[in-house]
Order: sequence, then C-alpha cells, then structure tokens
Amino acid sequence: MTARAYTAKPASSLTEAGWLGTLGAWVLAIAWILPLLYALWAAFHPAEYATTFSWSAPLTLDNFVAAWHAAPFPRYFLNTIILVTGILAIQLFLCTLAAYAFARYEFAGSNVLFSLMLVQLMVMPEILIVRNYQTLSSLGLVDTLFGIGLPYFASAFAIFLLRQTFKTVPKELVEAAQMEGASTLQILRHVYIPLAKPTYLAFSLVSVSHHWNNFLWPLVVSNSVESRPLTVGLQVFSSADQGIDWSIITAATLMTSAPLLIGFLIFQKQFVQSFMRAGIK
Amino acid sequence: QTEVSFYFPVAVGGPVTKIIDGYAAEFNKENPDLKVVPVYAGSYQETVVKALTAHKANKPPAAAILLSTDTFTLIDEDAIVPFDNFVKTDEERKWMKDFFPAFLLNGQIDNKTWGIPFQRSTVVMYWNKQAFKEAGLDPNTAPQNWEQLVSMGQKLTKRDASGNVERWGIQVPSSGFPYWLFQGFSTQNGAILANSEGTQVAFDDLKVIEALQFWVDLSQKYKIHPPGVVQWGTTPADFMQGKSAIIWTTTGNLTNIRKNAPFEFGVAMLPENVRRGSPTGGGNFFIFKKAPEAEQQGAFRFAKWLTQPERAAQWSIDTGYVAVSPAAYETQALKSYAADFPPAVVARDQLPFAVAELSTHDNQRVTKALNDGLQAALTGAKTPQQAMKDAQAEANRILRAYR
Amino acid sequence: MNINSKQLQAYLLLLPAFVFLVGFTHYPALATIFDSLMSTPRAGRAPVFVGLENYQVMIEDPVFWKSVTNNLWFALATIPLSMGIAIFMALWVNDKIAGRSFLRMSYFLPTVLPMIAVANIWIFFYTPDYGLINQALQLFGLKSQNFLGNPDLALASVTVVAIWKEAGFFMIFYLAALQTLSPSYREAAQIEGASKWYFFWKIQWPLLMPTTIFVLVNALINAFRMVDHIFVMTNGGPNNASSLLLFYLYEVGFKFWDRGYASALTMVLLAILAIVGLLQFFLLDKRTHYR
Amino acid sequence: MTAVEFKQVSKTWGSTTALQPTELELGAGEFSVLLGPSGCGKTTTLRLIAGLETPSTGTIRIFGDDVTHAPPAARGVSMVFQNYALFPHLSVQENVAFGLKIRKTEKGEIEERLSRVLDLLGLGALRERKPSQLSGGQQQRVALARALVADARLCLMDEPLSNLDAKLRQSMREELRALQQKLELSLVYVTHDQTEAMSMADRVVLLRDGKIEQIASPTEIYQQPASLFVAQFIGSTKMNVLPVRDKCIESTDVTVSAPENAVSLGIRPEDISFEGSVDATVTHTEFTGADLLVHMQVGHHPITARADGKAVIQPHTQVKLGWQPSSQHWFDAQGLRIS
Amino acid sequence: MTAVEFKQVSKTWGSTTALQPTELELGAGEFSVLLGPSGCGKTTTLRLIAGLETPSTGTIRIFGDDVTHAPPAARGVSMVFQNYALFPHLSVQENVAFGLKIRKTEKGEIEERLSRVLDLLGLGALRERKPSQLSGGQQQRVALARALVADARLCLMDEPLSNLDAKLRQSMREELRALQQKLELSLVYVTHDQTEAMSMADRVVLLRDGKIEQIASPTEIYQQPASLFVAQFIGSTKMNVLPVRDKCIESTDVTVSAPENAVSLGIRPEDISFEGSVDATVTHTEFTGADLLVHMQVGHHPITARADGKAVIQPHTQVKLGWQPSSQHWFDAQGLRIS
Ligand SMILES: Nc1ncnc2c1ncn2[C@@H]1O[C@H](COP(=O)(O)OP(=O)(O)OP(=O)(O)O)[C@@H](O)[C@H]1O
Ligand SMILES: Nc1ncnc2c1ncn2[C@@H]1O[C@H](COP(=O)(O)OP(=O)(O)OP(=O)(O)O)[C@@H](O)[C@H]1O
Ligand SMILES: O=P(O)(O)OC[C@H](O)CO
Ligand SMILES: [Mg+2]
Ligand SMILES: [Mg+2]
Repeated sequence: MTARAYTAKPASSLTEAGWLGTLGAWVLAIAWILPLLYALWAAFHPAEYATTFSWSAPLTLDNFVAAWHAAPFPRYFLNTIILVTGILAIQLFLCTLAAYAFARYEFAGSNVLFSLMLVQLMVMPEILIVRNYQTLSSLGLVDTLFGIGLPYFASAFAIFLLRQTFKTVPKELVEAAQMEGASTLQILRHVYIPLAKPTYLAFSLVSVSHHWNNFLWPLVVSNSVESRPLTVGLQVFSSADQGIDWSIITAATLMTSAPLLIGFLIFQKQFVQSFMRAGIK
Repeated sequence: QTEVSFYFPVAVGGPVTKIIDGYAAEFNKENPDLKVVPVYAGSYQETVVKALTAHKANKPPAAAILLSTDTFTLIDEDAIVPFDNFVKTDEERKWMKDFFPAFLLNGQIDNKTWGIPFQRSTVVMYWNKQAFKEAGLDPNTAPQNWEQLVSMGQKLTKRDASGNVERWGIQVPSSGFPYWLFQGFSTQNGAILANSEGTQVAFDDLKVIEALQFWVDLSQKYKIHPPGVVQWGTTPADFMQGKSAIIWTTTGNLTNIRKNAPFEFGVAMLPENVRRGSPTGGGNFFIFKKAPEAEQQGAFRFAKWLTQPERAAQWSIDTGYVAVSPAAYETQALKSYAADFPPAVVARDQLPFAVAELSTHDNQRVTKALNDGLQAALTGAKTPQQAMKDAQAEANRILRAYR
Repeated sequence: MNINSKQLQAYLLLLPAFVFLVGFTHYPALATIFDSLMSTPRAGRAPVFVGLENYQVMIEDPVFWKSVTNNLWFALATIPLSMGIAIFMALWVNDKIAGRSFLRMSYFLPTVLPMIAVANIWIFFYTPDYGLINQALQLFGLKSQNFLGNPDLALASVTVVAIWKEAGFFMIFYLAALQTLSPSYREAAQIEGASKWYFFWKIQWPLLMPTTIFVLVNALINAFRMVDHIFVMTNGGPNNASSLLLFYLYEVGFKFWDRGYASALTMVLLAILAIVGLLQFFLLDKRTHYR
Repeated sequence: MTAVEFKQVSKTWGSTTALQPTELELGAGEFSVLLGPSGCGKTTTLRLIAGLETPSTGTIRIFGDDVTHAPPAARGVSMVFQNYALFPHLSVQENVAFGLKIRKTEKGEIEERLSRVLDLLGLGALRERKPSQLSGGQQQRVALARALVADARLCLMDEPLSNLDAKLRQSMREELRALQQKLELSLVYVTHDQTEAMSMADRVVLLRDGKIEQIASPTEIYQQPASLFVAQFIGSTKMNVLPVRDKCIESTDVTVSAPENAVSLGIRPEDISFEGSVDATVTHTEFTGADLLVHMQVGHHPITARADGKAVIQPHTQVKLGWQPSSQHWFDAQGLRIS
Repeated sequence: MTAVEFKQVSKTWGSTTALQPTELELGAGEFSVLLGPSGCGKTTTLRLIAGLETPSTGTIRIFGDDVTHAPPAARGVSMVFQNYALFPHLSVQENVAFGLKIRKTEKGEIEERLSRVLDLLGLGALRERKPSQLSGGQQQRVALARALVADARLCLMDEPLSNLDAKLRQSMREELRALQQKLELSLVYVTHDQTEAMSMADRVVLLRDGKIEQIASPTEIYQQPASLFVAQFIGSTKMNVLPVRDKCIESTDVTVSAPENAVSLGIRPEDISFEGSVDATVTHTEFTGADLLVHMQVGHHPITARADGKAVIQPHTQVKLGWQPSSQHWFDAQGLRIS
C-alpha cells in the first residue's frame, strides 16, 4: 500500500465563509440595505438635509408627524391587515380543498382541470383589470375590502404547492388514520393539514408580502377610506407631479413597512425552516 | 338625500385630501339634500384610469377632477356631459363667464363647455437669487427673453477645476410632461401646436422645430442646461439643492419651494422670444354622463360652490394653483396674501399670454408621439427636424380617423 | 365505497376554487381573445369584427418592438443576475459567517418594501450630481451620470432595481434548499479535499437544480410582470428606452383606451407566459428524479 | 375459534399476482407470524385482513364475520405499521388517543384507557413528547399502544421491529411476546426475519411467491421443514445441503443411507460434530463469541459446522466430520421433504 | 507500526465531554473496531481521526505524522459514512472517481484505478447507475469503492452496515472483512453492534462515556472481559452475573471459590450445563432454532442457559445446573476483573 504524499492543499473548511466571502457578503448587504439606511436618514432629518449628508443635521420626527397626518394611516393599516389576512385565510381554505382533490382523488378530467388551474399562474390580474372591474361592479362589490380580495381568493400557486406537499404525505399515515375510522375530511383535517404546516407558512409569506405591496388593483377598486389599503394611501406622497419630497415618502415608507420588517426579523428562522420543509426547494 | 361621488387627484404637495374633505363636509352641511363623497384617486393618470374604468363598467362617479387635456378623450368615450345642460339662470350664465378665458380654452369644444377650471396652473420660472448674486447678476431681475436666458445662464453655470458642472444655469424638465414645458418654448416662438377641434397638429412647423432646436442648444451648444432627459420629479429638489439656478415648472410647486428652499428665490413669467407665452395646465371639473340626473345636478351645484371667489382664493393660497376667476383676486384673503408674497400672482399675470395646453382627439397617443420626439431630440438620438417630422407623421396617422 | 360519490366529492372540493378561477381568470382571458379581434369601441361606434387587424398594427408598431426588445434585455439581465446573486447570498448566509442574521435581514429587506415607495428612493440614488450613486462616482473622480435621463442607461438602471428587489426573495428558496442537503455530502467532499468552488459546482449546484428550475420560472414570469417601478422612475422613457411590454400594454389600455389593440398585446404576453407556464409544468414535474 | 379465515382469497394487480388463491386459518389468542422473503406477499396478506386492499377473489372472515367488503374501521382490527406511522405533529398521548377521539369516545373514558395502556407499556413519563423526541424502541411502543388502546379483537403488525438495532430488537421481541401472552391477543405479525419468527410465534406461516409453503409451529418448521426452501430459509446459519447420487454424496466417496427419490441431503451446522469419518478441509473460521463457525469443503461442496467458541481451529487443516442419522433431512427432486 | 496514535486527546463541547483525555494506538494493516453504546463517543473519535473535528486537547498522529491541525484532505484518510453520503446526481463511476478528479489525477490513471476497484467490488456492470437505482448493499459497496480508490493509508467507517437488513448485513460483513485482509487495509470501524465487532475485528476498542474500557482482540475481550460492563456488553446472549457474598451466591447456599474482593460472579449462558449441583427453577424458554434459551431463577437471581434446540424443557420444572470453574469470571466492587 502506498502512503499518499501531502499533495492536497489545506482546504479551508467548507462551512466557513472565509475572509473573501465575508467581505463580499458584507459589501452586498450594505448595498442591499442602502435604500433603508437612506430612508432612515431622510425620514429622521428635516427636508433640507434629505439629500445632503452632514453630521450636524438635527434629528426630527416631524416627517413622521406630517406623514401620519396626511392620511388616516391607522385606518389604512387596519384595512391592509384585514385584507391581507382575509385573502390569506380564504386562499388557504379554498386551495386546501382543491389541492386535496388534485392530490388524492381520481376523477374524470383531473388533468384538464389541473392544467386549467395552472393557467392562473401566468395570467396576471393586472392585465384583466377592466373585465374584472366590470364583474365586481355587477356584483356590487366595488369599494369593499371583500371586492379587493375577491380575484385573489383562488391561488394557483397555493394549490400547486399544497398538492405537491400533500402528495408527499406517507400513505401509511393516511392508512393509520383510516384504520382508526377517520373520514376523508377528518383525514384532511387531522393528517394532511398539520403535516403541510411548513408549506402553509411559506405560502403565507409569499401571499402576505404580495398583497401588502399590491397597488394597481386596490387603487382602482377602492374609493373610500374604509376600503383603501396602505399602499394606495402611500401614493399621496409618491405621485411625482409636484416633485418628490423624500423626507415624507421615506417616513411613510418606514411607517408602513415596519410591521413586515419586524415580523421577518422575529420569524426569520422559522420562515427559512418552513421553506426548507415545504415542497418549494 | 342624493349621494354625489367625486374623484380627485393629488398633484401637488400639502394636505390636499384634508382640504377637499373639508370642502365636502362644509358643502354637505350647507346642502342637506346632497352628500358629496370625495374620493382621492391618486395621480392625474390614476384618477382618469379609475374614472374611465368605472364609466366603462357603467358605475361612474358623478364628477371628477381630471386633466383639462383629457376633454377630447372623455368626449370620445362618451363619458361626460357639457355644463351647458345645467346652466339655466342668468346668475349661472354669469358664473360661466367669470373664469379667466385662458382656463376655458381646453374645456370648450364645439361651443360647449365640457369642463370647468378648478386646479389650474401655468409654467413659471423660478430663480435662485443667491446664485444670481454669486454670478454678479442683479438678483431681482429674471431673464426677460431668450438671449438673456442664454447669457445669464452662461454666467450662472458654474464649473469646478476639472470641468464638472457644479451648478447649471437653467433646467427645464423633460420627463413627465415634456410637451407641456415645450409648449413654453414653442408658444414663445409663435407657434400653436394644435387646432381647437383637436384634429390637426403642427409639430413639423418650422417655428416648432426652431423652438426645439433652442431647447436642445441650451444643453448642447451653450452647455448651460443638463444633458439628456431631466426628471420632472427631481427638478424642484435640484433647484433647492442649488444645482440649477433657474428652473421652469408648474406654479403648483410654489408652496413646496417656498417652504423648503434654503435661499431667497424669485418667480417670473417665462421669457419671451417673438412673444411671451406659456400653456395653461392642471385639472378641470367634469360631470359624468352615465351618472343619474339627480347626481349630475348635485355635482353641478358642487362645482359652482367650489369655484366661488372666496373658496378659489383659499385654494390658491393653500396649494399655489392659480385661482380660477379674476374675482378671487379681489378677495381680501388673496389680496393680503399677494401683498405679502408677490410671486403668488405671477402665474395669474401670465394668463393674458397663455395658450391652451396641447389637447387633441386620442390625446395621450398624440402627446406621446410628441413626447417621444422631444426626448429623442434632447438625448441626441434624432435631430430636432427629424424628430418633429416623425412625430407629425405619427400624429397624422392617429388623427386621420377624426377628420 | 361508491365510485361516483367519491368523484362527486372531488368535484365539490374543487368547485369553490374554480368559481373564482373561472370568474377572474378564464372568463376575462377568453373575453380578451375575443376583444383582440374586434375594433375598439368609441363614442357611438360599436365594436366591429376586424380579424387580425390589431395584430397587423402591432407588427408595424415600432414602440411595440422596442418594448419587446427592451423586455428581452430586461429578462436576460434580471433572470441570471438575480438568481446568481441569490445563490451567492444563500451560500454565504448558509455558512458560518460574521453577522449572519443581519446579512439575511439585509438581503430579504427589498421583498417587504413596497415598490411604489422604494422606487422614489432609487430616483434619489440615480439623480444627477447630488444623487447617491453620483456622489460616490464623483468621489472616485468619475463623471456624474444622468442615469434615468440617458437612453443608454435608463433600461440598465431600472433593471438594477428589479434585481435588487428580487434577489433576496429567491435567496430564501435557495437557502432552504441548501439546508436540506445532508451535511455528510460536505464532509465527504472535505475528506477528498474539494475546494469551495469545486464543491459548489459539482455537488451543491446540481443538487439545487430543482430549486433553480422553480426560481427560474418565477424569475421568468416576474421579468414580464415587474413594472411598478417603471411608472415611478421613467415612465418608459426617454423615448421608450425603458418601456417594457406590460408597461406598454398599460399605456395602450389605460392611457390610449384602445381596447382592441391592448387585447392583442395581452395575447402576446399571455402567449409568452403560457410557454413559460408549460415549461414550468414539465420541468417541475420531472424535478424529483433523484430524490 | 379462528381469528382469521381466508377462503380462496387471491390478490392480483394487472398481471402481477401478489397472492394466489389461498386457504388460511389463524387461531384466536395465538401469535401468528407471516414469514417469507421479500415480495412473497406478506404485506398483501396483512392488508387484505386489515381491509386496506380488497381481495380479487374469495371471502375473508374475522372471528366468523364475513368482512370481505367491510371498510377497515368496521373490522375491529388494529394495526402497527412497519415504520410505525406515528403522526409526527401529535404528542404521544394524542397519537394514542387519535382513534378514540375520532370515534368520539367520552373524555373521561379516553383518559382512563390512555393511562392504562401508557402505563402498561411504560410510556407514562413520555406523554407529552413528540415522536421525533423518542428513541426507536419508544416509538415502537407508542405504535403498539395506539394499536392496543382500542381493545381491537385482532392486532396486525407489519415488520414492526425491522427498523431497530439488534440489541433493541432482541428486547422488544421479548416484551411483545410477553404482552401478547398476558393480554391473550390474537396477533398476526409479518416479518422476513426467521429468528424473529422462531422466537415469537405460536404458529409460523411461511410464504413464497404468493403461496403458502408451510404452516407449523416453530419447532416443527425447524425440525421438519416441508421443503428445501423452508429448510434453508429457517435457521440462523443456513442448513448445509449436499447433493446425493447413487447413495453417495456427490464428488466424494461418503456413502449415505438415502431413501428412494432423495437427491439432496440437509444437515444443520449445529448437528455436525468433529468426530466421524467424513473428510473435510477447513477454509476459514468465524468467531461470534459463544460459537466458532467453521467453514469447510467436503469434496467440491462447502459445508459449515458450529464449534465451541473456545475451540481453536486453523484454516487448511484436515478434519473428520460426523452426524447422527436422525439429523439428516432428505429432499426429492421437487425439493419436497421425504420422511 | 501504528496507524493512529492519540496522545491525551479529548473533545468537549461546552459542558458536554464527548471524549475524555485518551491514549490510543491502532495498528497498521489491522481491522480496528470502535464499539460501545450510543453516545459513548465513537463517532467523535472517528471524526477526530478524520479531521472533521479538532481535538480540545492532545495530539493526533497518523502513521507517525502529527496531523492534529491538518485539514481532512491532508491526512491521507478515506471515509465511509453511515448513510454512505453518495452524491445522488452522480453515477457510480462519477461518485467513485470524485476524489481522483479533485486531485487532478491523470485521465488514464483514473480509468485504470476505477476499473480495478469496481471490479474488485463487483460493481463493473453498475458503472452508469445512479445511487437511487441501487439496492442498499450495492450502495454500500459504492461507498466502499469511493473510499478504496484513493489508496488512502487509512480507511474510516461509521456504522456502515446499520442501514441494511439482517441478512444483507451478514453477507456484507464477510465481504468487508475479506477485502480488508486481501488489501491489508488499516481500517477503523465504528459500530454499536457487538456481533459485528466480534466477527470482524482484529482489535476491539470498547468505549463507555467517552473513556476506553478495554482494547483487545475479540477472543480476549469475550473470554477475559476487563470489566463487568464489557462482560455484559459483549455476547449475543448477555453474560449471567450473580452477586457473591461470603463465598456464597447471594440468597442461595451455593458455595463458590471466590477470590478475595470478588463481589460478582459472571458465567456465560453457553458455559452452563444441566449437570451439577445448583438448584434452579425454569421460568420460560425461548426457541431460536439451533438453540433453546432457558431462563431460570437461582435464588432470587435470573440466570439463562443455552440448551440444545432439540431439548424440551417445560416452565416451572426444577433443574440442576453446573459449570467449569475455568468459565467463571470474577469482578470486584468497582466492576473490574479479578484474574
Ligand atoms: N399496489 C400494488 N400494485 C402492484 N403490485 C403490487 C402492489 N403492492 C404489492 N405488489 C406486488 O405484489 C407482490 C407482493 O408484495 P408484498 O408487498 O405483499 O410483499 P412482501 O412480502 O410484503 O415483501 P417485503 O418483505 O419486501 O415487504 C410484489 O411482487 C409486489 O411488487
Ligand atoms: N456537535 C456536537 N455538539 C455538542 N455535543 C455533541 C456534538 N457531537 C456529539 N456530541 C455529544 O458527544 C457525545 C458523544 O457523541 P458521539 O456522536 O460521538 O456518540 P456515538 O458513540 O457515535 O453515539 P451513536 O452510537 O449514538 O452514534 C454525545 O453525548 C453527544 O451528544
Ligand atoms: O401639475 P399641474 O397640476 O400644474 O399640471 C401640469 C400639466 O397640466 C400636466 O399636463
Ligand atoms: Mg412488506
Ligand atoms: Mg455515532
């Protein structure tokens, strides 16, 4: 047996980033967070310092006060939360049922229906806005939070993800429940849904961040303070017609995205883990 | 009680939604049979999208503030009714006559008045007095004509040792509404861009090409204007930063600049060439055709109420827009405001020289043709001549259907 | 168990979702096909059947072609760059690295900031002379650039914003996938003396393939639907230099109110996305082959 | 009384036959083991009993009731799955009480039964744990508890110990067997491990290719295997099989008293002693602690004998072997036992 | 020559000590097995040798070179992981050639070595297959091939057989042992299965709670266990341990010739015969085919003896037991052997 000479280079451990990686990661992170840093700067300083950086700039909360008073943000906030959670809840409910049917039933036309469902993955509601507005107004749902959410209630993305996850649920678990006398819906409730929790979480992240940011459709459909979500309220500051007032825009932006940001900070571990266990990987 | 829904945009800084909500509340108190419901609808563009989408779904608002240039589009979509339908009494006839005539230009077609002026503007010139002083110019005199604009601009343009520009002499924005600011140049050069029927444009008129050449020359020949396309949105900030000594923009920005500029500034009419000139701008009040009769009537009453001199005066003070009738300028409030702050009446003073804002059938498409041409010339992609010839051809193609 | 009742149960489970799918996707999409063959209704003139005229107009429309080429460039840049950066991010924050939580948060940040607001901040970054990027450029003695006002830079500038917005979102998917890879692969490679790069290219990258396909499809779709920032930043200008297909579609539909032509444009977008969708279906269904 | 009765039961999927038409009777209160190599149809048989598959032909009775078309829950059987099939999101007690809750058993009764069965299996302290926090043996016990809590008449188990390591398997075997005897359970147990079958079963059902080869008690199946297949399948060290021709072990001059028709002679390693007249050459040895397995060559044929662990035997030495005539097993050309 | 040498090597994680300061020498060309119960530090020891962990204290030498701080790849070791860690997207030959490619071995040489090792392990026909298309045993062989192809001086294996079923495990054991002897490999093998250790090892290192209990050959460790722990850990049926007091087995009147200090007497089940003078009561029996395990009671103490599989012994009968004095193992109060 030949003793191998020490030819291999001392490889740096594959789990450590190394100084080059650390440097790269930090440079990128700084670049990525610059807009937020700038927002913090502009929002906490008077308008004349919005575009000039100086250590002597005084701190102020006036921009927040002004932004807060420019629109009924607490109400918008409430609307957005109702909208986002409402859409999510209904999506999860409807899509669970549909995904279950696709995952564990054999029925005529299942492939056709599945393809038809997938169509929605690529058809964006933005294009179909006029038609959908007509539908909504004929239902008398214009200017309601319910109406804003309606076109999004069925999500092909959710159905697709859940179907994938449901398909990975071990057959034995289902049979075990069956042996115990559980009905089809009981099996869904007690076996499939709890096991798909990571997928639900991952989809929730996608859905919430999408609808928290959605703009054009809510703008067209909402008329009153009672139905207007945050993004549309934010638009008061973003309209470039009168020139941009960065101080107020950034203050409003910070105010409105803080909940999602803080949420992510707190739950980042869980999110990553749930993505990990979800079908999307 | 009749509910009158009313869409309005926010185009300028300040708590516009609060003010409008306040108006509605006040009006509703005075008119218990009506309930005006103001709906803030975003920018001008978003408001017209919202209004027309609702119209197409047969659920339009009773009234809306939309760009005066949308009139042809609104007529072509069969979305609005003329005010003449509602004007019955002598008092109402007088009300219609009391507006500044320049503000009625875009709203009157085929001898009918389709839109009543509400938040109206002209392009004005802001100048940085401190920069003027630095450049050895009289801080209290703005350039009066194109030559002065160039010569003062050259003095005002400041370069550092390596030739980088620290301050531009003049800046005219060319994004957002390039055609609107260009109408300053073209009007001053004696050109009118469109006929009043909205069926013919004169983009390839020699005077128009010359005007464009002048704008291009400001940056390419005289080097006193930033190259390329200048952002509408950052122009006021550029001015307040001292990066441009002179800017052209809407008078609607007055309040904003007044609040935030860290130096003394002046406001003047645009300079003249063969004549003085500026387009009017801003939004008119429209009444929607598919709204029920009672709502239309309510909207009409609200329009009258909104444009009363006292209210128009207050609106002007709050936003910087031009009050819509001479009578407003006779009110105590506006008089003392103007005495205190003379720039507030510059836009009004410019009205005698003002022309209609470019507006035709299929307006946005024709406007886009011109905008693309302007930007092509300003970025050096085409000569002004070529750019305007192409724009004219495109406009002719679009407008053929309406002749 | 009765076969028919079982089938019926399946249909009942699908019904609620399909009411919404049909009502807000299929029906309007079909109506759009129909509309694209009709003239645009204007005051007093009812729409008439015009056959393929709208498509004819499209072929002759230079702005359409400009938008198509812009969009292709936009896609060609955003897709590989945002995915590439996402992989780097994921690899980094999957390793032991100083400040890992901060890095993760920074990368993910753009996902939670509304585009409407953030685009205005980017306008500041791009502003000539005193904008952040230009301040930096000048610090290094470089010339100030008019990023959004120069036709040669405008498209690139809005592309950067799109990449910034997307990379962190994709990173989450890659990070999750990396964490499911058994640590013993890494150890096996370590014993053989593999370098980081070698390990990445020969092991991690191929094993991440299913994720890459998933992300790729999302990136493809987003490349044709991300236009919020165009509205705020350039409006498609200068002279259509940054116009994208969906943006142009919006202009035709909601500025020009030309329903017939807008419908034809919609069909083009739908066709592109349908191809993407089919790709997704076939690739995703095969992606489990070595799991 | 019979717990399970198959009458001409078969199961086919398309062209594959998992179970050929079969007659089977398993006694009540007995520990029956279904044994056989992979793919022989053990799981299929068990699932037919459970009702998770419906037979292609025939009738299935459980304690006399025809359940051929009854759904699983109506058969009064419980089941322990190969990988336990514990619900990973439920705690030990929730797992065990799952079926009771589904059947809307009253709260107090659930609690009572739960406590009884958890105590019985020594799981009292682990009630709140999730399956992932349990060792393999503990998981096994939870699965067992879930099957027992329902007091089903018949309990089915599909290779419940195959995921455990040797030591644990050993102790679980004893536990399971003791429990079955204590509760007098009727139990049908699937395994492919003959040691497991031997040490636990009252009755072994040996399957091969969807057909029953032999049904017998462990002693009988070990000492009187019905066929060559059974003979070689059973036994921790494989039975030696030597071909016989003309009353001689092939390729040697060792004569044996073979009956008519016999073509193979089987001798178990532990039945071979190192005193006798058969010449053999040691090839190698294998130490297992208690024993030393001696691998040798007789003529051209390999043969293994079991020696004392303390013995020392070097490779390549020549040895003499012998065995009792009573430990000879004879098989005919079809591989069937000749007795 | 020593393949591996530990000098005062220890490993701690925060407050948990996985390995206490340890001296260890493993011979070159030997099959060394690290054996011990779960959590005793086997994997930690192996990973310290591989360089996947760095020791908290001490020096590690491999063939005399101090490698304490060398990265894994510089140590000239190869490793077979518990779950094989085959790259699922690479074919058999790509998996095996992985390390050679990293080391930029020349094409021709790769091909040559590859063929040699694949042929050696009977994988020639499976070259193009993906791991998912292989059976457990085949996967195991591929992992082995990958470890062997580098001709590393030292090969490490962490429970490589624990995922296989009993039959396959048996045959892989023999294969592995034969290969090691043929190639004269220096091999360090981790297992918690004593049967595996006994049948394969040249030398067994028995660990307990991060400390070495005994290092010895299988025969020695079986026949002269250094402690009570070793005595009971080794052996397929546990050694009987009877407490001794005043030269008597506790709670009986059986006198034994216990040495000074002896508190426990150990006797292996196979060393107990049914001829003698010790009274015992049969509690139950366990049939394994070749043998019958007879569980009895001597005084208050359980005791197990191994009888012939053909024997028939009924529960509750009284029997007499005996054993050779030479098969007695004595342990003191610390559990250490007295010889
Ligand atoms: N659902 C099915 N569809 C088609 N063939 C099947 C199905 N289930 C089992 N089979 C086939 O039936 C035969 C018997 O399978 P079964 O699972 O009963 O074997 P087993 O004895 O349990 O084997 P193992 O020990 O490997 O679990 C096999 O050939 C198998 O491939
Ligand atoms: N990375 C680690 N961090 C903290 N403690 C560890 C780590 N790795 C191992 N340990 C602890 O060190 C001790 C020895 O672990 P080790 O993995 O070496 O045991 P083992 O003998 O291989 O056990 P098994 O047979 O279960 O694999 C255990 O108590 C374990 O919990
Ligand atoms: O900003 P405003 O309201 O002055 O309007 C400007 C022009 O009218 C735009 O067309
Ligand atoms: Mg089976
Ligand atoms: Mg271990």
